[in-house]
Amino acid sequence: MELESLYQEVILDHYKNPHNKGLAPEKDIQVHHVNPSCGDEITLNLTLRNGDVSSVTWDGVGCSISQASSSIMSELVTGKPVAQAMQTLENFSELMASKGTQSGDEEVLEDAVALAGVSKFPARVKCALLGWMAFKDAVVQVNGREEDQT
Amino acid sequence: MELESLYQEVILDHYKNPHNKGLAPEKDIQVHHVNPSCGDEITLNLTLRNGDVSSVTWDGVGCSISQASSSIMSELVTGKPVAQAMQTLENFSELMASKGTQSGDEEVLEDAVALAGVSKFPARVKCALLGWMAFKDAVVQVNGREEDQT
Amino acid sequence: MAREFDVERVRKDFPILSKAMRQGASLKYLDSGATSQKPIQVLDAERRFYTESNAAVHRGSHLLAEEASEAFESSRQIVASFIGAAEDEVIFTKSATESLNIIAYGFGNPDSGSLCLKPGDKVVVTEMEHHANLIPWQQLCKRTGATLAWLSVTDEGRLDLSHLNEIIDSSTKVVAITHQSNVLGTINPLDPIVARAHEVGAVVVLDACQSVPHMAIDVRELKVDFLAFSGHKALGPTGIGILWGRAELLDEMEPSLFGGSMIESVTMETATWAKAPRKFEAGVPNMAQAVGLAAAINYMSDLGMAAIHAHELALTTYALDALNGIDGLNIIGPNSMDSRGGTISFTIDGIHPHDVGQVLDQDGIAVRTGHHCAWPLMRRFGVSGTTRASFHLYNTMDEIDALAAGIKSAQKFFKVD
Amino acid sequence: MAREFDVERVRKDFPILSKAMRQGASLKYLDSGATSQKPIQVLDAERRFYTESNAAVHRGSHLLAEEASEAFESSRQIVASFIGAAEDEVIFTKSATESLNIIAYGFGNPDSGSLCLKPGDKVVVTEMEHHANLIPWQQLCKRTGATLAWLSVTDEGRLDLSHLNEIIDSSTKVVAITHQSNVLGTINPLDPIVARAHEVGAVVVLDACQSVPHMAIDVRELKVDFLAFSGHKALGPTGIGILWGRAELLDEMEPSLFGGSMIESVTMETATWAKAPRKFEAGVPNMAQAVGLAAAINYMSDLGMAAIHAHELALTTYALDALNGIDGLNIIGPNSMDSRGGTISFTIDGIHPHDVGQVLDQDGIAVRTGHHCAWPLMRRFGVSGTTRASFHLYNTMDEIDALAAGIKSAQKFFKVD
Ligand SMILES: Cc1ncc(COP(=O)(O)O)c(C=O)c1O
Ligand SMILES: Cc1ncc(COP(=O)(O)O)c(C=O)c1O
Repeated sequence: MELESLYQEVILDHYKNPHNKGLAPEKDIQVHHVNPSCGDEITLNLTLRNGDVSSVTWDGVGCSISQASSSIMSELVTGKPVAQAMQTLENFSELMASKGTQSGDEEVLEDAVALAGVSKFPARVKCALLGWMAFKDAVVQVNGREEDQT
Repeated sequence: MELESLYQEVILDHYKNPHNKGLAPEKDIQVHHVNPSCGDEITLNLTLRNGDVSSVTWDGVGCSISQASSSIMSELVTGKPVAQAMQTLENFSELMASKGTQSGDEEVLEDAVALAGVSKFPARVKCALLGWMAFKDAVVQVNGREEDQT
Repeated sequence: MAREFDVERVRKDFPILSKAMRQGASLKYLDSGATSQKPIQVLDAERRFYTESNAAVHRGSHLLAEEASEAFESSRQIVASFIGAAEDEVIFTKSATESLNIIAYGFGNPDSGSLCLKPGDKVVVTEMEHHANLIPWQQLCKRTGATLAWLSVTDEGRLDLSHLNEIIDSSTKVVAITHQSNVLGTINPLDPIVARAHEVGAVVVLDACQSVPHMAIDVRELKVDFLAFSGHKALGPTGIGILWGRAELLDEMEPSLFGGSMIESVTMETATWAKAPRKFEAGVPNMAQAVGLAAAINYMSDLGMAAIHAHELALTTYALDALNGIDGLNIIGPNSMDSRGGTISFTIDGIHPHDVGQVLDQDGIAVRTGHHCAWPLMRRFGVSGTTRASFHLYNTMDEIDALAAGIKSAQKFFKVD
Repeated sequence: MAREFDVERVRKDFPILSKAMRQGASLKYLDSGATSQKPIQVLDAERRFYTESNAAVHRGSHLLAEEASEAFESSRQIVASFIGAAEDEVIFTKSATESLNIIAYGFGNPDSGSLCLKPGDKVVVTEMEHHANLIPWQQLCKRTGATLAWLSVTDEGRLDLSHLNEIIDSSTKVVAITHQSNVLGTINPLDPIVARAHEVGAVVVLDACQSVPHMAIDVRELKVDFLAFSGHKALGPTGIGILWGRAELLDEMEPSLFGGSMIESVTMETATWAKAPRKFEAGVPNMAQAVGLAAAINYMSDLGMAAIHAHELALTTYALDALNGIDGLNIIGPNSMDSRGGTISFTIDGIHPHDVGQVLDQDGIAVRTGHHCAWPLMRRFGVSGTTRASFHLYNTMDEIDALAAGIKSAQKFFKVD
């Protein structure tokens, strides 16, 4: 049944027990993103250290897909060099755009491959991307700031 | 052939030799009307005396129907009591709205019954009415002015 | 002359209702609040226009132009008599959204004479407005320096009228209000609001998107001054809306779209306008859609608006009952049949509306989830969105049973039952 | 991959072409400049949308909403690649008229940043503009205190570029110009005008109503900044138009229609906008019409725009020849095939255009008469109106023969031969 392929156990687990949810007080930057078509929102705090993602915490309201995806994302990128985290994001975006034709590289995407089924439902893709886009925006803003200082 | 029923000889005669065309210098009022959908225009000078239409002269550009109709109108109303002229106008408007179902009262409308065929062509009705509506407007304005003075 | 309302016969006129959904499930279309489905009569009328009479209206002396103009103008007549208006008061727009924006622009144009707002003037809306009847007024206030105020919404999803006379005060020039909420289903009490507005000399703009398709409407009886609705929610084509206004107001109000067919005279430097409705219909109009909307109205009129309304009330009664029987389901909006229409919003404890919608979709049940273009109302109720079921003349009790069953299986799937 | 252009095969796709006119005459439709006829493929695409995928786009998580969104957005893609644009630069409006008005409103909104005009700024148009590309700019100038100037038209119906550099000067912010005149058939020389406009930092708005349906267009090659056209003149449905703008400009420009789907966030007091194209598409859009327009574009692309253009040029060559052979007929506009399209205006000595049109109509020949929404151009040529024959891909040499014969019988009937 398609429903189980969309809502895999690992998604429901992350939904019930989201990781890194709750905003850490220290941060390099805070971003706020909304999904205008459904009203879902995310606030994300990012800290970088020596070119690594040292902490991603987030809070917000959203459906199981957006919550689970944000939780998985926060786990995946934390501790990674920024460039590698951005590459992971690229891979995930590609998977989401695949309209069900890809299953995702588990080496890179780990738990996020469980979201592969989302790509068959165009209306849900933006749910899965909400947290990732917030992360991307946060990185771009921090980097932009650093460039301003040089 | 329908064309001859639309363009009766009397219409073509009035078109070639329009009556009262050329504006008389003396007038109670001058009005200018346009037909926005085709660009036809008429300027009309009206003089009333003792409640009678004493002179209607006009100038302008337009198709055979609008030119002939203005010519016929100017002949029909001149010399009549205003109330009677307005009644003639009513009759003519009704004929134009009849979508080809009426032939017009020749006692009242005289040459204007030749325009009966126009009522079958909705796009041409406004051509036939251009001069008449200018006359009506002129009468209303003169009367309005007189009321202002009392 | 309304016959017995035969929903099964009605359904046969809507080809899409026999579409096979995911995994072969039958379609249970409960999203008419977003857009309605179209009977074959509407599709045929549009096609007939294109294959028999298509030409630019009011612009040619040839037979096709004559027939097209006749089709277009008689569509106007059909709309006018459907809402109790004079023909020249009915303007074809592209949507209710455009209709409402036209009015808001009119009230911001200095050439609209006494209609034009100025600093100190007030526009009153409500907390339950669709964005289309809120943002144009925000923008108007921004342009003119007028103030925006609003009637708030009670916990039951009704307008709070306890401060009506303070909120609609002598500085109020416009009261813009929805007839029926597209989220709550609430039908607003127009009489006291219109009376108060007129007492202070304000005009009343009615957003009738959710009422015109479902009940008999007479603009003179409602005593409002402007009214807007969309064709696509009323069994008509997409790409058409109606703006109705009282003749005197349309006369005074400046147009906001400029171009062909709306003019009286034009030079390189200036232009003057034709009379309404032309003044507000610049360009070659949406002729086929006007014809299609007229066919939709004829379709509804043939069935009888009273019969349609009764059918929808019966559905709503049944649905409220069914939904109230589900633990963990919260109705957002009136939970009784008093002054409400066939739109029901709800939340399910522990499941996000998106996820509810997804599970229902699996069974061919089409509902809408999210903020329904009424974001401030969501905040009022402290929710990020709702699931909304909305009915039209083709819906059945069976579909409501399917909805209730679908919600229960969502609860099971997400383990919140 | 254009095959031989087979007009008889093309005509079979247009049901209206076999309509019986007055007294059984066959239809000779020479009024495509006003609106084009529609191939059955367009009507079928619209119907298929309604019977298989109709739902409000971008607003539901159900299958129909998904399919409707897919149909709508892939239509946008088809339009974009047809004119060489990026997808997000293509906005669905109701008509070219609306498209042009949206741009003019954008340039009058203080929130549009550097785009907003101020006193001392200049807008340049031409003397041959359709009212839709003239009055919005008049109104913009009125609102902002900017000045309107224009390029005049020569006796041959060409733009007079001899004062180009004075007319488009450093104060010029917008140059709004038609690609092909809807009256004269003149195709305007864009290169020098665009070059001059960009030299002084002005944006170029192209009214492509009469070019997009008839020749291959690439917005990047034309180097213009905005472009507008209507679906109904391009074999598409009524009620749809296109606004294209360069991404950076759409980004900067404020929208003018406010409501659902165009927002990012909304409170009772304020709202922020989504990115283009959404920002400019408030409300449930004209979905079926977008799908129909895409089908029209596919239809033309399949035949090949080059083949269509060649066919129309052949018709025009033939028609100019036939009309020039009639005594007392005066062509208004270019009387050679140099830079002109398939629209020919003319007057007949001693017969008013309305009367010419009426006689032609009697034989099933549909032309347009009057000022063609270009009143200032009529004044320029000292005429109250013209008779206009305009061609599209379905026209034939036989129809042009019929036109010439019809004109001669009009001269006979009115005794001016
Ligand atoms: C050159 C030109 N510009 C603008 C328009 C306006 O197009 P529409 O009436 O479809 O908005 C037209 C057609 O009427 C036209 O020919
Ligand atoms: C109450 C209400 N007002 C306005 C609108 C806007 O209608 P449209 O999107 O058709 O312009 C809608 C529907 O979306 C609505 O439900």
